[in-house]
Amino acid sequence: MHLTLEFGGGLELLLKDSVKLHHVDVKPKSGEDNVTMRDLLTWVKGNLIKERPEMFIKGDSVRPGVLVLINDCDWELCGNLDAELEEKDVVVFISTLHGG
Amino acid sequence: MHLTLEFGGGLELLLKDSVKLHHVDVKPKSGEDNVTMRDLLTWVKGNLIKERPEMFIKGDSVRPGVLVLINDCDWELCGNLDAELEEKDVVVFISTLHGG
Amino acid sequence: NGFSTNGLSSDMIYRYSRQLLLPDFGVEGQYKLSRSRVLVIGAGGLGSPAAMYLASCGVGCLGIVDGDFVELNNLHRQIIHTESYVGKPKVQSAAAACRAINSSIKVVEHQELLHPSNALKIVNQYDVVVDATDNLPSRYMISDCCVVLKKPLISGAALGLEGQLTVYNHKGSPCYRCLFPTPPPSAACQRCSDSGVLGVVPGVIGCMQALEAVKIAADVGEPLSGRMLLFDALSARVRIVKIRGRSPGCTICGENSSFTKEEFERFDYENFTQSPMSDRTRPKVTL
Amino acid sequence: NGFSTNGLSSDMIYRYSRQLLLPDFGVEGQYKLSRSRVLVIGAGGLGSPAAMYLASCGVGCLGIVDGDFVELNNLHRQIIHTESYVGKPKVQSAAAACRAINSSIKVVEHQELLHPSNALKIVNQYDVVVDATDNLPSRYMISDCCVVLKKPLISGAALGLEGQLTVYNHKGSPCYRCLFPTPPPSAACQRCSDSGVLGVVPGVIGCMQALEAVKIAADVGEPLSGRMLLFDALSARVRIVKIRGRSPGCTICGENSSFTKEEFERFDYENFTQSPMSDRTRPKVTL
Ligand SMILES: [Zn+2]
Ligand SMILES: [Zn+2]
Repeated sequence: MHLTLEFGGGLELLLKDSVKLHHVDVKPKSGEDNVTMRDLLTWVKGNLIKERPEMFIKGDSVRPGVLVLINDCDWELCGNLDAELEEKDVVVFISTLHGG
Repeated sequence: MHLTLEFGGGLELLLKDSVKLHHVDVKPKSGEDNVTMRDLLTWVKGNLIKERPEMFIKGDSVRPGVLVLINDCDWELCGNLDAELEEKDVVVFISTLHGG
Repeated sequence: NGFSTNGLSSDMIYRYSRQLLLPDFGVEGQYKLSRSRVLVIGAGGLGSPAAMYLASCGVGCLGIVDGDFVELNNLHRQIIHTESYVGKPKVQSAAAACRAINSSIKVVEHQELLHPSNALKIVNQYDVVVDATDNLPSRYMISDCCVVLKKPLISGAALGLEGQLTVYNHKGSPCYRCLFPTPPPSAACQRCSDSGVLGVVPGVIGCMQALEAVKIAADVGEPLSGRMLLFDALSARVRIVKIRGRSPGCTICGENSSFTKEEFERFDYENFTQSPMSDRTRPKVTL
Repeated sequence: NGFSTNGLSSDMIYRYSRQLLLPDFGVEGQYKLSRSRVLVIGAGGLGSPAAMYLASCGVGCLGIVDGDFVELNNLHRQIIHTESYVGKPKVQSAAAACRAINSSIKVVEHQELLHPSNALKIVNQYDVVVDATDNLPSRYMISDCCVVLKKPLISGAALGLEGQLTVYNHKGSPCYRCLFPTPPPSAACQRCSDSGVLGVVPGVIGCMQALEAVKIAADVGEPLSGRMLLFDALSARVRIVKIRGRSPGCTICGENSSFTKEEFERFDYENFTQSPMSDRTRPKVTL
């Protein structure tokens, strides 16, 4: 499944070369048809996060202060960890900013 | 064919109640399969423009100073009048602004 | 200087004529704006353009809260302050700039750090609140305060080369706690003073905060409630995303919330976020 | 005040420390910015924030061109001017504001209407040009001038409750004539003075113009070349669209163009657009 992942608000610093935009191919777990957000988080942690994973993941979800958007919509409105992804979906992980 | 049309930069003043956003259903001409931008301009002129059509159309195209965007892309890059529209396309007509 | 029947004086009609010409704003918008009271919390990078535009376009009463003093290394982004105000209170500097632009509005100086002990009294004097602060505990405190006092909150943030903007607690939109019930780890709480910010990035967000405040005060257009604007300056990209609505289970704004003014005044936001409200440390830049 | 090996003085290191901290900008970005010369054409609604942010963030030389005088009905959006400058030249007022923010940069006053007869001489002194004018003939003239002199052009516009922004003539992007080879009918050429504008709308666009100028001057990020930002303030929506590249057949920037400096100086832009460059009419607002 081809997905576009984007990291912002400083989360990109956890990735190789601080690259924000990633075009990736994520396969469903064996025996399953779909990729859920739960699967994607595991995949991102294993394949993209290069340092300080605790700044991205806490427990089985993202750490507090991170917004997750599926196709420009808050994942709380699409099922959170159980949201099923579709081909060409765009998933954004963004850390909230506090500066001014 | 369901299309979303948007008018801006003052062009909305030519439409009923100055509404910018329109969800419309445009049918191909009889005997044809596709709707082209040429067909859409004719349809817009006949169905949406309420006053001063010369501020929208000149000859068989839009008047000078109007940008046309198909799915956020300049129609000059998609075939101009011959561009073939697809279901759920978003077409924006926007007049260039000069103020400051 | 007499007021005509539409509630605008002849001076106002001349000064704001370009806004009165707008069908979607017009006399009614200007009149509502002239009766509105807007509070800008923070006279820094976001507050500079926000306060200047709110003053220039004609809000009736503009309040500015800040307890800091102008420093030279603020001036690369805080355009409301001039070099001659370095060392002086930011509120005094900002208010002077706003009065110089528009002497016909009321500008109120709150020269103090906003804190649970004074926030209710100050915020209650205004109709619309602009959060232009630079730290996490203040963001939780201001959101909670706006929930308790039922005020719309225009929240902007900028850091590095990115900015964010949304309207909390307005027309069914969430409060800050609905979105972020648990504070992030303090290692994730970077500030402009630690991590830097390109000067004009808070400029863009601060202008947009003023715009949203004007729209709410004048009751025109669709505010950014339930939506969040994400701005990436380096790539020149903007996303406007749909965010959750008010959470029924929110401890502050939810249906069963029992959060009171008294609890607000006692709440320790610095302890809750493990992060300080006032930032007086000076980072060394060694090159 | 000595300069260190990186080309920045200790004063600059302190003043711009928040920008030097940015990995994507840093010392190199600040150094390039400090060596750059940026021209802002028009000290009005767009030029106000653009000039202030360019001054504050540290361009080396900031030029401002305008032949107009400050009027009270400018002040609802032109935040660079204070009431005390009403009746005085806009350039003088704007330059004073920029110097008050940052006395360490060079600010050049061009107190004249930009015209084909003086444009080449003025524009040629700068590296980056910001079009912050308010009329169609000036937009064609400035674009043609930037093509002839090979300067990147950051073009912003605002009217009513909308704004537009793009970068012309830079990295393969089109010139104004590539997009608009034929001028619109003059009935389509509304101005802020005719149709009105909400004060903070040019504020948002002017800030973004400053940002694009900084990015080009410091050579960081992706400029808005070949893309156009469309801003709708009322609905709080932003579109960033892909536009055509440079047109090979363009009469000005195209492959076979023979447009010379001499032709530029003789070109009658007001006749070409059927629209005046200077706007001294005062619309009556009757309520
Ligand atoms: Zn809540
Ligand atoms: Zn061209």
